[in-house]
Order: sequence, then structure tokens, then C-alpha cells
Amino acid sequence: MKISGEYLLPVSRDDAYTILQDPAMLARAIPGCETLEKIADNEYHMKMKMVLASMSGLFDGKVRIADPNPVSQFRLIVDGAGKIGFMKGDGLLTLTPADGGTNVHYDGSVEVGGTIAGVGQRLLDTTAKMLIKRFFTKLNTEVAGSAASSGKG
Amino acid sequence: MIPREFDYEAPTSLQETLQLIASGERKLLAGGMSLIPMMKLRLATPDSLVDLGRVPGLNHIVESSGTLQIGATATHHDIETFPLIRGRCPLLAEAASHIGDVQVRNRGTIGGSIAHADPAADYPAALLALEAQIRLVSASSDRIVPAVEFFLDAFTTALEPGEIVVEVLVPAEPGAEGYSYEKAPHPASGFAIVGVAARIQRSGGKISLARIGVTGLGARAFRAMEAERLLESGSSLDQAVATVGEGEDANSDLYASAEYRKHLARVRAKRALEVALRRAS
Amino acid sequence: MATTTVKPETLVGKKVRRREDPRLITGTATYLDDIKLPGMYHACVVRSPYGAARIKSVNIKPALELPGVAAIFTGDDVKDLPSVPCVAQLPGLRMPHHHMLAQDRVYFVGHPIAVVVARDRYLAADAADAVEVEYEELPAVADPEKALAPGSPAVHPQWPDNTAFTFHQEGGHIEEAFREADVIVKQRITSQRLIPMAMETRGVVADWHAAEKSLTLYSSSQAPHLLRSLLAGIFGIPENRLRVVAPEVGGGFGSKIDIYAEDMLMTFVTQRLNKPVKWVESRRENFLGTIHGRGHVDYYELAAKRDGTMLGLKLKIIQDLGAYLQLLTPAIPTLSVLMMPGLYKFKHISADVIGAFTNCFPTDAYRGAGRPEATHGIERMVDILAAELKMDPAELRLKNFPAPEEFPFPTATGLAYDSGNYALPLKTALAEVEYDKLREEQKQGRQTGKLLGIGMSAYGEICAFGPSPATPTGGWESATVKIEPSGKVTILTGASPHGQGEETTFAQIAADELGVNIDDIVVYHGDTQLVQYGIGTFGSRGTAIGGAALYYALQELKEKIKKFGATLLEANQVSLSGGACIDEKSGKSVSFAEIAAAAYRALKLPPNTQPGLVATHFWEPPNFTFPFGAHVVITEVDRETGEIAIRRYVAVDDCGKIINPLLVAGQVHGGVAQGLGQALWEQAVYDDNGQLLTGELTDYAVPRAHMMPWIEASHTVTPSPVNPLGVKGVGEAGTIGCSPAVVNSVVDALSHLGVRHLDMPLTPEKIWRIVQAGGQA
Amino acid sequence: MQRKFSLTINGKPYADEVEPRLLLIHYLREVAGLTGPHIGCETSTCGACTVMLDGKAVKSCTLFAVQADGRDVLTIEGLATDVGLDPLQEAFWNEHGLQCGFCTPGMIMTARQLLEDNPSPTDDEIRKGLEGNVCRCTGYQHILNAVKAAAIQMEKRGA
Repeated sequence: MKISGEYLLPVSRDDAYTILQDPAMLARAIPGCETLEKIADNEYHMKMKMVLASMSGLFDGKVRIADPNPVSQFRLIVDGAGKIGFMKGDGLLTLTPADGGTNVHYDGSVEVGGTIAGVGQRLLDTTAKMLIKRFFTKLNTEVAGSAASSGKG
Repeated sequence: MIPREFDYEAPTSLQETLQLIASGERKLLAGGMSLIPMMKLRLATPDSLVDLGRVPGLNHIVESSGTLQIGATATHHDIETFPLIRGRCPLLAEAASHIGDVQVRNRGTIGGSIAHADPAADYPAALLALEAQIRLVSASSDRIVPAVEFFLDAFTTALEPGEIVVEVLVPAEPGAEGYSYEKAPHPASGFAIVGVAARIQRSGGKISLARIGVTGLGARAFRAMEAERLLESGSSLDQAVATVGEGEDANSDLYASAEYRKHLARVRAKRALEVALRRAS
Repeated sequence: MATTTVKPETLVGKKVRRREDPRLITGTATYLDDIKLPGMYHACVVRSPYGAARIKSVNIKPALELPGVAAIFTGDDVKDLPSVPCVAQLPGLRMPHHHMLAQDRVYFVGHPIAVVVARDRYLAADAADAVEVEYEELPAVADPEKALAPGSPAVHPQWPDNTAFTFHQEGGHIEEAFREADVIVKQRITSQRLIPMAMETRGVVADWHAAEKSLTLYSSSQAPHLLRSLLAGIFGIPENRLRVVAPEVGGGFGSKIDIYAEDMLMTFVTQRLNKPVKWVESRRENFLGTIHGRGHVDYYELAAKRDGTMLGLKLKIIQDLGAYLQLLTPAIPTLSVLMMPGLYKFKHISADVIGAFTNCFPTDAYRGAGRPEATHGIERMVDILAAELKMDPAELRLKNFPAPEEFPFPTATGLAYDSGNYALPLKTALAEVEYDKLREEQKQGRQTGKLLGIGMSAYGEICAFGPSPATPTGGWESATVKIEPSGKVTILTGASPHGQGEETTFAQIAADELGVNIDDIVVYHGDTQLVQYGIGTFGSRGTAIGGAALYYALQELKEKIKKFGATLLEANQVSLSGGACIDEKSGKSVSFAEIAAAAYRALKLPPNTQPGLVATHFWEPPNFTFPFGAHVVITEVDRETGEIAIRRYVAVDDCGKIINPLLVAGQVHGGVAQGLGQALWEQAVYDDNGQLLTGELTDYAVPRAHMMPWIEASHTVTPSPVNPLGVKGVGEAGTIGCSPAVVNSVVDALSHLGVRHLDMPLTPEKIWRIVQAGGQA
Repeated sequence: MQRKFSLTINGKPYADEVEPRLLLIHYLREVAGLTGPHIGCETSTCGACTVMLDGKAVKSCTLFAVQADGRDVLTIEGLATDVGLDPLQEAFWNEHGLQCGFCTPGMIMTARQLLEDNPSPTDDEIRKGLEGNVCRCTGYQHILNAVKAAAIQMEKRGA
């Protein structure tokens, strides 16, 4: 399934690029992320608990950052597997300066397997969009929070 | 297909229910029409269920000073067939008749359905068009939220942890109101590809009030306010429905692309309005 | 003592209500999952979520520790056992070893990895959930055309071209036909993958008796004897110690002919544990792990004269086989080849089949098995030719049918159509809908934008499989008729019906032949310990072959009855009529009951005659039968939404003589429902990684009551000369006739927009897009 | 965790201690020995498991047994009386409303509520009323005939 979209982060492109690759930040923003541990350069082991309505599932997987082209572009690859299936996301993030911050454009694909693919078909698109939205919304809050605290300091 | 083990409690009062869900991670079981299939597929694995089925006084359907009060555990079948609703809020009865099938309507409840907030459920379109209100209660609070502020995103509502839907409040129809619910169902699931609920009031040959609720198109049901405004200011049906879904991020799945869904929402909106207009005159 | 009563009337041809129904309508019938044996374990199968992957590890330890778990078996435990069998043979066929549990790799989503055996099904499910499998995902391919493209991932690493077989058949001189042609039309036509979706999922109860070294296996099967033979071979259990019982079977539609990995697995488990074990498929497993149907991509070329004379037909079939070969998988597209000329007088044909491996579950026989694809193809091509020639599609069809006197009609594919009057059903159906008036209405309607479609199909099918040389499982059928000492009649049929109603139709035949009351007859089937060897119920063969075998057994028995009658009456010649033997000379008669009593008391045996009244007949048919018919469908297309409404559905079928019109109508209605399902809604969709995206009834749309039109079904009757009953078979007719008629109707509704072809299913969005684009899509 | 519960099935009292996760269909089939209701799917879509709970048709595969505590269940086995078959059973038989029979018990129970709610339904109302029950054999036409025939029969009996 193809996905694409755009979000505005209220920070400079340099900051946006750093934030988007900061494991601590990612751990807080990735929906359901419980732990994120570095296993190699630009590669992390992740445990997450996906919750959607009454559905929930534990996933064990990896987050990888590839093809970095500071500060304009990189690929974010997420994959995880659990009892209810597995999922993989591969997105190219492109950062462009914009009014009020940095435009983050993503373009990629999501692949889902197992029970969730076989019985949740009608909700995959909605769910993927919702998770991405949650990710950026959280990121925004985090960014705003850190901007506020750094402003104070 | 076997659910995973869980603890089960069947409280017999609302107070007891609220106490139970205030402490710990317990999942409410109403009709179970969405939850139990998910549990059987082990996509949902709650540790503990609190069954609302034995709580008395939650399935009332009464009218009080122009408002219908519908208890959270009133079933879709109750709502579809109860004379008071058929007579005083036929749009809601019509929407209810489109949910699932008769066996599902016999078990499924209005509270359970709206709390679940499936993006393709039927009630939200009708409740938005009716400008319904939803009463939410927790151990420490009791509040009323308009439907338009209740449905936030796919499977996401204004419900706070520990809160439950206890009642849905809809205005009883003033009389010469036209209504219709037009649904394009998925041939397998029966869920709305799109569903449009319309309400029309006329005065002096003009549309004095238009309300349009749309479900299935995006992540949450919404009101087509621009179309409502255009209709109320004398624009043609075609002009009005052309704005339905504008700016909405439409869903896409195997059966219907976002583009087709948006188109279908407009066609169905027009048809719903045509029927509503006819009924209003 | 004898209580046999004389029956009042002829029953064959009458609407007799079914004798199997009392147990079914009261909920007292025994289906597979209703069987409960003392000490029985329950099994749950752990399956792959990946379409293609290497299995890195399987950890059963956490699962084994759970309460109530008796055993867990993995690939290693069964690695030396034979393959899940495929009995179809084609030259050069590549046959992968289909282990009952995956070894080092998985090849499709749902591939069994391990089997968990526990005290009850809840504990088995819990333990299956606790089995930990580590995979390394591999590239997969789920589309047969992509699979054949160079550089595609190999389903089986040893065969990088993903080609299981190629098959070529030619009749006449195809190139000549194309040289002579004025017109050549070409079209790519697909027949999408379908899920058979019998209401009862599959299931097995296996019960090993170690002391006797014998096995009783209950399986929801359409062919219990075949299952017994194959299991006997695989496990080395002598057939006389292996009993297979098909209890009440809740529908099959072809999907329960096969022997499956789970039939073998449960046999393995019960032998290992010395306890009975039950496995019942969940619906999700049924979608993932029971055979699928169709899965064709066809390329057609039709050569014709300007006047509409059809000359030659070329066809290339790309068959999506799936990852393995189930019982008949590679044979199914060869049936499409046999029937590719449809009802038309093609002298020249050429066909190529390429069987492609994909990371999906295997395809195999699903209602119609190869013939719906062929009929859909030729009936679409005829409409495309009619459009090209600007000829009326009915006229074009009528012009190319063989005349009734040309039968048996030899086809370019080497068959001999048994009997037919192909114009009659088509003309009848067209008259029924008032064809000319409709064309006028269509013309008028187009001026106001109304989209009215008139579609037809004239279908033929090959049925009653069949002569044994042409049927991998054997093509005969068997029947035993026993007259018990009390005069009651017991029939044992080798056919194994599962909804078709042969307990009734066979009793009707026997009642008429013997002149006894139908209530004195009981028909048994489905138990290899009770019933002589038989082939099974599939390919519309139950009545045409099983019924014929019964007919011949009845004739043998009647001769014996007459011998006893003559002896009792002390006459030379007697006739059998009205439940009695009559000496026409003296006018004396002896009742059927008295004869039965005498045959078992054996006080006065006729010369050279054994006591008792039993006859068994194994009947080998000389040819297939070829039912035919015409379906005409009137559709209205909503140009705003693309939704299709069926205004009328007229089916005129010819299945030869009719034993029970009620049951024939039921078969036609049900068949049409499945054809309509394919035409409008059903589609098994795999994504590029081999995930089945329509994996439950919430995504895969089967027809429901409110989606079905009223079917106006009637018949013409052209008896088959192949069997003594004159019947042709009707199980698959509705399905075969339906889908092309529906698609032709919708294409017809849009033809003035330039639409020439649409692939199934005709979803509203597909139609809307075409209308939006003014026919170009 | 086990839980005590009791209910009435086909007029007879039952009391048991079960896991809360035990589905009503499994209780009926495995514990009470009533194998008339069948399991055809797990997503509450096929209707083969339909029984009546306090007089309303429900899918017993989508209900925990404990939810039926204190309630009244009617299964296909409870329809026929000493006097004979129920009019719906009789009509399904006469009109050939079944083939493999697997969906039939659920179909009949749903039809029962349909006729209780609406004693003389139109064809469309019957089709809509049965939308929650899948039959893969009959194409529904004879089922439709059966429900119509039963309606007439029941009207006669009632009159």
C-alpha cells in the first residue's frame, strides 16, 4: 500500500533533520513504542504495543535510517512482527524549508501481513494514516516542548 | 477461533460499573458485536471484561420535553423498531435498520457502537445530522458532549479513561421535517463505503434548515457544513453536494478508492437530500 | 410379515420432497464437528504468516509446558513421509514434494508449520499461540503472469522459471483457419481466483486402534474411497483396515475432493498418540488452506468469416497453480481446453496451457472446474466478434450451432457431444424476455442516458466424469441394491452426495423400477466399511453415473426377483409390475414381499440361483454427457455510481431427463448464485507478497439473499444417449451459464460507449470509471 | 477463572461452571450436546450458529456463555414438538429450502424472528431479513419460497 503526505514541523530544517533521527525523540513519537535500543549505526531494536480500538498487539522489530542526505532527505524503515501479524514501512522523508518551520514530506509504502492483513483490510489505509498523524503530532508536541524549555533556559 | 483467557465481571449497577472501570485496565463489553469477533481472532486480548449487560436502567427510550433519551444499552433493533423512535426520530430508526443484520441488531447497542467509533459505522452520520448529544459518565464526572465533538478520529472519541456512554440525546422531530439515510454498503461486511444522513426543514418554499452527516468517507464521520450552508442560502442541490467531502482525507481500500468514495459520497448525499426534500414537503 | 406396500405412482420426474431433510431441519444430522469420541484430543495447526520465508527456528518448548498439551509435532517429525498427493499426470509435470508440515521454507500464507495436540480446543488454541517461529522473509510472487516473467522470485528454488508444465493441444489446421479468416478478434480475459466457501469448513477425526492396527478416519469429504486409497498408500495401512467415513457433508463444490495435509496429519497424530484426534478448520484457515478455484489469465484469438462463420480459435491459458499441486490441480485447465469451442462448430483449434507456480494456496476443482473459464472465454469472444461484425449476438450464435441431427457431434478438441438442440434454449430464453422489444427499449433508453444491457450465454459443459481413461480417479461408479427379508430395500451408492439429494433421487429411481413405496427404500453412502468401492460426487456425475450404476443393479435384481416369482408361481414367464410378479397366462401374482421372504427362506430355490436378493453393479460410462442451455440476463447500470441491478435472470437449461424437478431447480439456483458471485463480487486477492487480503467473509463477498435476483428457470429436455436414464447432470450448469451472460449484459449496456470487454468481478468502481472515461479504460 | 451460571435451553434448566471465554455456541454444542447450531465463520457474518436468546435471534458464536446467565435459549432442536414439525421446518422441507443443510438451523431461527416481527413479509423484506445468514447451496430462492409458505401456514394456524 502506498502512502504519502506532508507535515509541518515548527523548527528549522537542520533541527528537524536532527530531531527526526534522534532515537530518544523517535521512541517518544512512534505510536506505542515501548523501547528503542541501538544495535548498530542508524539501526535500533524496537518493542511496541499497537493499540487500535479494541485491537492490540505486541510487535518486536527494527527501526533503520538509510540513505541519509543531510539535511534534506533520508529513508526511515520500520518493521515489526508479533502474534497478530507483521508490518513493514519504508518511507522517504524529504525536508524543505517552509513558512513557520520545515515541511516534512513522506512518500513510501506500508506492507502488512498475517491476521491483521487478512481481516483488517478495510482499515489498513485509515490506520496507517492515523499512526503517521499521531507520530507527527507527538513530534510536534515534543518539539514545541523542547523549544519552550530551551527558550526558558 | 478461540479468545484468550480473561477475567469477567458483570456488575449490576452503574455505580459498580464505574468503580470497576475506574481502577485497572478493564474493557467494557456491551453488545460485543465488534469486540468479540476481534477477541476470537486474538486481535483483541483484553485481560478483563466488564459486561454492561446486567446493569439496569441503561436501555431506556423515553421522550422528555422534546428530547428523546436513549439509553446506551438500547439495541439497534430496539431503535429500529421502537414506535417512539420511528415516530419522533425516524432518521435514527432508518440508520439503525442499516446496521449489520438482524442478529447483530438484536445484540449491538448504540452506546457500544458509538464508543467503538468505527469510521464506517452508520449511527455517527445520523447523530451528526440530528445534532445529537452524548452523555458521558465516570465515577467522578457527568457531562454532555455534542456529537460533533464526540467523534474525533478512527476509533477515537471524546471518552476519557474511566468514562462510559450512558445516554444519547436526540431532538424529537418537530413535525414537517424531511430525512433520509442513504448508504452504499460493502457487499461483504455491510459497513458503509459511504453513508449520508440528511435532514431538511422547509419554510415558505425555502430550505430553512439542512443537516448532513457523512460516514465511511474518512477516518471519522463529519458534518458537511458547507453544503448545509449553501442549501440554507438557496443554492442548488448540485452546487451544495459538490462540496461534500471537500478537504476530507478520504479512505481507500480494496473495494473503493478514495476518489470513488468521494464521488459516491456526493451522489449519495444528493439522493439523501432528494428524499429528505420530498419528505419535508 | 412382509410390510412392503405397493406404490401408487411413478416418481421419476416428480417433485418429491427430500428424504434427507428431516434430520437436517431438526438439527439432528451428524456433521464432522458433531463427532465426539472418548478420550479424543483436539489439534490446532500453527501456520505461516508469510508468503515466502525461510524458517529460522521453531520453538515449541513454551507451548509444550502449557496445561493440557499432549504433543506438538513439527516438520522434522514428518519429513520422511510421502507428499500430499496429486493424481493428475501431464508430460513433464514438475511435482514439488508437498510435506504435510513445512520443512525449511514456507511457500504460502497459511502453510502449516506445526500441529499442537491438546485436551480441548481452547487449550490447543492457546498452545498454538505460544509456539515461537522465527522467519526470514523471502521475496514472493503471487501473480501468475509476473511469476512467468524473467527475473521473478522463484517459488521453488529448483525451478526458477516457475513453470510447472506446458501443455499443447491442436485440432484441425489452425493456421489455415486464420489465413482464411476475414476477421480476427483478440482479447485477454481473466477468470479470477475464487474461494469455494462451503458452509461447513473441512475437518478430520482420526481414530487409530493399535491392537488391530486399524484406522477409522472421519473426514468432510466428497470422495471417501479415494481418500482411503490414498491414505492407505501413504501410511501403509491395508485398505481393509482403513475405514473412511464422510458424515453429513456441509457442501463441497469441489473443494472436498482433495486429500489435504490435515487428513494426513491427523492420521499421523492418532498413530503417534494412540488416541482419537479431531481437527476442524476455522473459516480463516478455510480461506488460506482449502483449494481455490479458477485463477486464469487467458489470451484468445478468434478467426471468422465476414458472414459470421467461426473458423478457428486460439487460446493461451496461464493457470495460477499456487505453490503446490493438490489432487487435480494441473488437470483443471486441460478441461478448459476440451471445452474451448463451446457450442460452436469450430473446425480448428489450438491451445497452450502454462501452469505457473505462485506463493498462494493451490487452485483445483471448484464448481465447474475449468469449464466456467472456457465458457466465459468463448461466450465473451462470440460477443466481441458480434460487435466487430455488427451482428446480433443471438444471430451469430444460432448461425454457428451444430444442428440436432449432427449429433453425436465431433469437436476439434476430440470430444463427441452426445446429444443436443442448442438453438432451442436460446430461442426459448430470448422469447421469454421479449428480446426484440428489449432491443427497442435499449435504443430509446440510450437517448436519455439509460444504460440497459441484454446479455446472453449459450453454454455447454462436459459432465459425468467420465470414462475411466479420461479421469485420473477412475470414471465409473457403483451401486448395490439389497432387498432385505422383510422386503425393504437398501441401496448403497459409491457416489458420496453432500447436499445434492441422491438419497431422494436414487430412491425415486429404485421405487419406480421395483414398484415399491419410496418409504421402503433407504440409500446409504459415504462409509467405506458399508459401501462397496466408489468414486465420489463431483463433476455433475452423481446421477448420470451413480444413478446409471443403480439402474443396472436394479435390472439384475429384477431378473432374480422374476426367477423367484416364476418359481413361486410355477410359471415359465413372469413380469414385474406394481410390486408383484405376475404370470400373464394364469393371471396369478405373487407379491414382492412374498418373493423377498422366499429368497431368504430359500425353501424353493429357482435352478442355478443363490438365496438372497442382492445385486451390485459397477458401471463404466462410454462417454461423457454434455448438458447445455442458455441464460439471458437483463441489467441496468447506474451511471452515477456504477452499480449494477439485475432486472431479469432467465435460465433455460437442458440437463437431459429430469428425475426430480425440485432438486434440479435447486441446483440451478445455487449454481447461478456462485456464477453471479464470480461475475459481480467474489475475488481472492493476494498482494505482491502473497498476503490474502480477502481472508474472511468480512472482505470476501459471497452472495446473500438480498443480493440475488429472482431466477426464472425452465428446461428443455434432450435425453442423453450415454446412460439408460437419459440424464446429463446439472450440478455445475448454473455456474457455467451465469458469469458470461452477466458480463455480456453489462458490456452490452456500455457498448455504445465503446466498451468491448470487462474483467470480473464487475465492481461498481470499475464500471463507474469506465462510464466516466466514456468507455475508455 | 471459572464462573457459575445457569440458563434455560429449549425449556430445560441447565447449570454449569465455565470459563468466561467459553462461547455460547461451544457451550451448546460441547456441553449441552446440542449440535444443531453450527459454526460457519468466526466473524459473526454467516449466521449458521443463530439461536434465539430471550426470543431474539442472535449469533451464538459472538456471545459468551456467561452472558446468557439467567436467560432463555431456543435452538433448532427445541422447535419441533410431539405434535410435529414447526411450520418453518415443514416449509423448508416442502419447498426444498436446503441442500447441504449446514446453514439451515440458523436460517430457520432467523426466519422465525422475521415472521414474528412481520407475519406477512414481502419478498424483499424476506431477503433483507435473511441478510445475516449465508447459504452457499440454494441461491436462496427456495428459502424465500419456504419462508413465504410458512407465513401462510402460520397465518392459517393463527386464524
